[in-house]
Amino acid sequence: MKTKFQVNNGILLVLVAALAVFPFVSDSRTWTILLTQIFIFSILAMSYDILLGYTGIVSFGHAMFFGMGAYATAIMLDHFEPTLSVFFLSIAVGMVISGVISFLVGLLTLRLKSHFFAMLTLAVSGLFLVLAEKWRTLTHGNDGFTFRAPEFFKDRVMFYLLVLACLVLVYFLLRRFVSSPLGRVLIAVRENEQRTKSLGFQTLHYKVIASMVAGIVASLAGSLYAISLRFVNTSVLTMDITLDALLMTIIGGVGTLIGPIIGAGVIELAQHYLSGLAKEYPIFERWIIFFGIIYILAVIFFPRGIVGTIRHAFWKRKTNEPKVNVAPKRKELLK
Amino acid sequence: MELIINLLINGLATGMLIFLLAAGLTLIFGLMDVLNFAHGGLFAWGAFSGVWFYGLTNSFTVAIIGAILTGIVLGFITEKLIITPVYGNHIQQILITLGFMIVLSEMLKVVFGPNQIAAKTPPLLSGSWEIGDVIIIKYRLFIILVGILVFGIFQFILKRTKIGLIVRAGVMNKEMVQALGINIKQVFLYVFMVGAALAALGGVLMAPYSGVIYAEMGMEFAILAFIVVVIGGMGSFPGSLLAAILVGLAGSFMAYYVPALSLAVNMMLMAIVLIFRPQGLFTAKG
Amino acid sequence: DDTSSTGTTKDETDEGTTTPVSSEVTEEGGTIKIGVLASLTGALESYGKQTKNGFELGLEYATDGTLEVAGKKIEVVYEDTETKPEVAVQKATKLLEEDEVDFLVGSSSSGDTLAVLPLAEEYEKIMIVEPAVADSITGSEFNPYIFRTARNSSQDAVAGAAAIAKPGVKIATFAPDYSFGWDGVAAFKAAAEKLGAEIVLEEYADPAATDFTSNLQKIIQEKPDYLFVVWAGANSPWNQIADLKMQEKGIKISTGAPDIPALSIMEPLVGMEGFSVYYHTLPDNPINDWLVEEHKKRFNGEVPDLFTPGGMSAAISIVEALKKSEGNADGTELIKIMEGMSFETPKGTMTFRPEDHQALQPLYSIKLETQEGVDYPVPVLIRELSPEETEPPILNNK
Amino acid sequence: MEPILKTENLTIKFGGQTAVDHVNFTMPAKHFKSIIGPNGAGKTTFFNLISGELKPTEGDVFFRGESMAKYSSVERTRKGLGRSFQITNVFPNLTVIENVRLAVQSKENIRYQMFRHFTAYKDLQIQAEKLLEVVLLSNKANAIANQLSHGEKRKLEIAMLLALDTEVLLLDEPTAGMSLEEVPAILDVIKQIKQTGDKTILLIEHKMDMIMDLSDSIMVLFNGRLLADGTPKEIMDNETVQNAYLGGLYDEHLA
Amino acid sequence: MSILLKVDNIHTHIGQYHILQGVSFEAKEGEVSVLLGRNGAGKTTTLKTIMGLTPATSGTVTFLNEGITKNATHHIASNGIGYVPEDQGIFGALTVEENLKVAMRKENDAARERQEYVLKLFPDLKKYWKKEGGHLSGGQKQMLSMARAFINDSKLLLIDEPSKGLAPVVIEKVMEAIIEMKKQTTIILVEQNFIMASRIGDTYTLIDDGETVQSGQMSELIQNEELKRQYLGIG
Ligand SMILES: Nc1ncnc2c1ncn2[C@@H]1O[C@H](COP(=O)(O)OP(=O)(O)OP(=O)(O)O)[C@@H](O)[C@H]1O
Ligand SMILES: Nc1ncnc2c1ncn2[C@@H]1O[C@H](COP(=O)(O)OP(=O)(O)OP(=O)(O)O)[C@@H](O)[C@H]1O
Ligand SMILES: [Mg+2]
Ligand SMILES: [Mg+2]
Repeated sequence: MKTKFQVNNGILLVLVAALAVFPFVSDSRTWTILLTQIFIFSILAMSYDILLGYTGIVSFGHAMFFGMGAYATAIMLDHFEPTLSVFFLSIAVGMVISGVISFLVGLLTLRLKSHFFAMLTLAVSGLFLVLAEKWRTLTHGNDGFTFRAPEFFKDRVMFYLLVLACLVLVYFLLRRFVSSPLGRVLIAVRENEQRTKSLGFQTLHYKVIASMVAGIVASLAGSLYAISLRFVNTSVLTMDITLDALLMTIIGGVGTLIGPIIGAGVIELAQHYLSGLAKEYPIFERWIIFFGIIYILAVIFFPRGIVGTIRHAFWKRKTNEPKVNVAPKRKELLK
Repeated sequence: MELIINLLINGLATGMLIFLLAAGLTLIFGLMDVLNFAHGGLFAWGAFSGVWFYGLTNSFTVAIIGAILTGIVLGFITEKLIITPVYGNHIQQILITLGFMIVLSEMLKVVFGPNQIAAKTPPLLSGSWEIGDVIIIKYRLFIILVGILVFGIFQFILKRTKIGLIVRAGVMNKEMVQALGINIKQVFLYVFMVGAALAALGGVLMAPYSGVIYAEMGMEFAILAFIVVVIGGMGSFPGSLLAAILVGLAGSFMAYYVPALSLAVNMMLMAIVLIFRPQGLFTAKG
Repeated sequence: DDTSSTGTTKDETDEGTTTPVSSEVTEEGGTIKIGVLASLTGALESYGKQTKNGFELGLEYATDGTLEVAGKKIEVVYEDTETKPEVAVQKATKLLEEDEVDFLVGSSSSGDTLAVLPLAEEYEKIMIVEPAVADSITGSEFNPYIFRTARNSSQDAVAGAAAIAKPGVKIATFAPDYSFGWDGVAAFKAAAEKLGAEIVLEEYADPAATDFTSNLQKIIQEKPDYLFVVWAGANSPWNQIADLKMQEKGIKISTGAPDIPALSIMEPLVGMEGFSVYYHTLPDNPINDWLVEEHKKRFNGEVPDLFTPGGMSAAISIVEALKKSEGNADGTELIKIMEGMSFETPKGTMTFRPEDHQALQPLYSIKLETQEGVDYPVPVLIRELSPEETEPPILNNK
Repeated sequence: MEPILKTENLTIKFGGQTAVDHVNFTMPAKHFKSIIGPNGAGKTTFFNLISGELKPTEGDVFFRGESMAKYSSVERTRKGLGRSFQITNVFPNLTVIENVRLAVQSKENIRYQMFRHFTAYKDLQIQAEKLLEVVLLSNKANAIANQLSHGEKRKLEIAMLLALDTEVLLLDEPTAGMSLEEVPAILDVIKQIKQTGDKTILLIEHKMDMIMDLSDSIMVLFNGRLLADGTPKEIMDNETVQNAYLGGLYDEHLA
Repeated sequence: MSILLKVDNIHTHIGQYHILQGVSFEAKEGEVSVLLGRNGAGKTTTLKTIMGLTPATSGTVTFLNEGITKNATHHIASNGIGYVPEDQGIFGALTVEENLKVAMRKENDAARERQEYVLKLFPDLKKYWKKEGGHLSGGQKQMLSMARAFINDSKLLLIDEPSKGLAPVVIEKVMEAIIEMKKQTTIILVEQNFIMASRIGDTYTLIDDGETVQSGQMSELIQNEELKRQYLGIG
């Protein structure tokens, strides 16, 4: 057990180290930016995994928190000096707002059953989108606005490293979170909420906690996203963002935490390469079709998501000796 | 007074139209519990193929039949290829149907070109009557009639036959239904095809309503349809009808009296309904 | 195994030696690289393609088919923004970093464009905005590297007002309930009131709504002389305007003529007077004639559409600027040259206004008419609105 | 002595049907009482009312003299009212040991700890393993719960209840579907608990021999009403019980 | 008497688990064959394999002289095999009436008659005709599940632990019913309640660890204390 754990962590550390030195060995800014983008969406997708994978909640309104982070950072940097401290403050502000809102929304909505809950979150985030659209003095509506990023991020490598650090930090924190006793209860809620209650766990609390954690992490992703663009508009609050997070999580494997990171990578890279192919081969002009086909194939070949399917295969291999009716052989005992 | 009547009629007509959009989803999502995000794609294909048939034959009847056939064929393909492997698994359903949705709407562009296309109202149904200050748009009356017809037919089928029961039982416990001697796979296939046909019908009827069709229309209206099915109470035709009319009327009256909130009206309606009736307006019965 | 692999390498090197020959030739004078950002997929796909086609033709026209200026070869890289700001930024950075482009051009959506603006400044490269219309691009979000060949919302509005506003005329407006609509109406209102008209009602509707009759009903009750519609997006109110017999009730409709696919759904509005940014029969000049002819030749008989001339103008402006700078693509140098620069386009003479780098340009007052052999209502010229007439306010407070 | 559990006029109506009808009963601490009654008599519903799964239309439940009306099922469990379910109700995709460990975790009151790894709580694992041994399920510790056979699930259900270690145990037909040879083992478990003497047990069963063997007293529910409450002997001699509940089967078996 | 169903050395895998490892027995027409064995022995899996729910990987199931090993479940069922699963398989959101309606294959007089009979047997069902299946008591669910299998004229009924959760008096009724049904159909019964099994069973098959250990006449088993002690823990 322990050694496997250490091996896994070892691989992770090597990977992170490789990613950290990457911008210094490669001078491809495109890659730096693409990776930054992947990291940001990884954070978002991991936050979604807390909901979907660990607590069994399908939310169609997750973009709401991403948007709050993005707007908090964008508005504060626009209104105050674009310094690092304002930036960090804005992240904190976004997280606090997201935490409070996800708390309130959670209390209001989490009593509902699956589909009804999902649609209610869609409604609430839809209302936030309208609010952002209408509150133009603050948000500039659909057109959005640009702002200055802290001088420090002029060098995109710095920003890349910051985002990578956030990703690693969030990953380890969330991993600890889901494998804590509280995380176990979240899984229990996912499996059988009513039974969790009768074991004496106040499931609503757990669901609210999960949605707050998810909301807060999503807000961080939003703040980073805003900085990466130095621009924000209402698109950060749209269903598209939620769907992206959802798809990344599912493709990578729900309830795996590392899966969403891989999912984010796969989706962003597939998009990148497919749209690149469009320029070379006319048949890829409609590359979006191939993108759709990837989703379909993913379900067929990786029904549990990439990580989930691989893990399952390993587990199967490990336990592959034909299982004889696990109970001890009565016949033999008696003889 | 005339004003109120106008708002009422138009709200009702819009509601009926929305009901037609949502009817297919009531079967597929409400009854079969399949989160079919490709529904909008089926709907858009109905609209495009209908307009194409109309252009070809100049007959709206042929257009409607053509659209329905398109829906049936696409429904067959969708169920066999996309849905069969993922029954009962919402997460996989989301991914695979979203993928298929992308394919469907891009294929529309391949087949019909990327531009929006004008959808003409058939002469017989175009124009409007004016009675005093009350304006009745003919096509809307037609929509109301079709809506009532579809509602009636499906109420009849679901009330008088076991099919609704079998589907709901199949969703709850597929093995047991099979053990009762019912080929549930086939039942699901047929119901899905009917749902797809209804989606296509919604599409072709929608086209002259707004006068234009475009590849992205599917997703836009699919969300509306999901809203209606959910606040109607999952799988209930009366529920969907009521919810759709509510959405139509709310839209119509809000746009007149509180225009500032009309962007938010659907979402507010849904939030209010779900907070006060967390199971939706109706529950599916028969 | 071994031999065959060396064999292939040899082949490759053989081929490799032939290609550089030609590239050496071009490298003598260096190259100018231009990155064009456009929505080549998604809802705005057709706009993106118009820009792309126009830009290609524009380069050819401006360089007489040599694709060279001041001895330098021009290379263009097109990138799809997918109408997503983050993709736009990603692609723009790729263009600036990897392709090392000297100019950016784009894009089809205002959001994408706004997101890319700061990059132009950061990299000190000229960006020609085409065809995004948001006022803020040359207004609050302006930076000196931004030049816009596209007309902006205010110009549209001024043109719209010029077409109908007169003292004593009562006008109601109808627009989608988001920035584009609000900006459009605000600008229109200012322009129309300046011309003495009275705005009696401003109606906004959910652009995704299925039903607009409530809004239209309200307008009918207000009994205006004109209804001015600011609209974009596929879903549109035209059918319902006709169904409610607004024109029969004496309310004249006016709006901007869109691109040809969208014109085809405006059948119900035949007879309406409004304005146009471009329709291929409206301008009368040799460049436009060339454009129409070449376009038809190349794209099996299709005529250029709304944003094709824009793409072309963007290309021409770049070539003209480079001619003046003798091939110097340095951003800061070019700003000086381009501020106030006039150049000929399919729409006649455009001039980059020095204050905010917005190209002043003619727009057209038109009437929609049915025409034999054309299956959509055609914008017919009433009169050309001169660049001075449609000059928008300066909004970048610089 | 104050009864540990008491109901006053406990009533619940489902539509027109009164499933539990003004039931007054008291339960001394450390007592073993069985509930019998025909199918649909309201036994499970009675449990649901005590455990808080359902809210009464009338009447109240008192635990150690305190009204339970304002407490949810969660809070009642924590206060010491634990229950098992008639229809097997476990976490289907978790392993057997995880199922039990969750229950142990609840007992140990480890609820909102989110910064330590769960494996750091070795004690939980050890306790869970012990419990599986008790219910004869150790060999299936790492099986996924929904792969268990019916009888095995029943054992898991019992293990989870025991894990909660509540003062009152509400057992709803714990041995239904359990094989003949294993019933005695489970019986032993229950007996042991009874002998340790610090638990109050309320058992619903239809297996009369088992009831006779274990109970200090038996109460009979009929159409939601409390028909009788007395010693096993009294109840067995009650004529209504014999005719309407036992039929001939019981006698024959004894014979 | 002819052999209605023959199960010959079936092996069944679920996932990678090898659950059944050689189960064989026969059910003669008009008889009640009882499957016995401890928890997890494979009784339920045997029934599911017959129903085609967990098809056998090897071995054969023959019904009416026709191999049905690989047939689809609904075919097997419509050939005339009824099934009462151990978890009852009630459609929770459907009413009692609807549960029965879904099950009724042909709505003819014979079916209605059988329905009448079943409702007389379990008057509770009549009483709660419009109640949702999920709201029934445990025993009522068991009754409904049996009623559902009884209302079709099946040639063979597979009944998995019908007595569990039933009041003693109802168990008696169920026994009577099964004896009554025996006149028309053949029955394979899984039962832990040995009193019941011994009273209504004609033959028995003992399963342990996924294998048939022994089969024979019920009367023999009743006398064979050794066997009972070894495998059933009684006697
Ligand atoms: N949620 C509910 N809604 C409606 N009726 C219910 C509900 N729960 C139980 N009932 C009804 O209440 C009555 C009592 O049910 P309960 O489950 O308490 O019976 P029981 O005594 O446990 O029977 P069994 O021995 O069969 O388990 C039954 O008639 C049942 O149909
Ligand atoms: N889906 C499954 N996956 C893996 N193993 C399973 C599955 N279903 C059953 N088993 C195993 O197969 C064995 C036989 O199960 P089965 O349900 O047939 O037993 P049974 O004889 O009916 O027992 P009971 O008397 O408890 O109902 C058990 O050990 C069980 O754990
Ligand atoms: Mg019960
Ligand atoms: Mg079993």
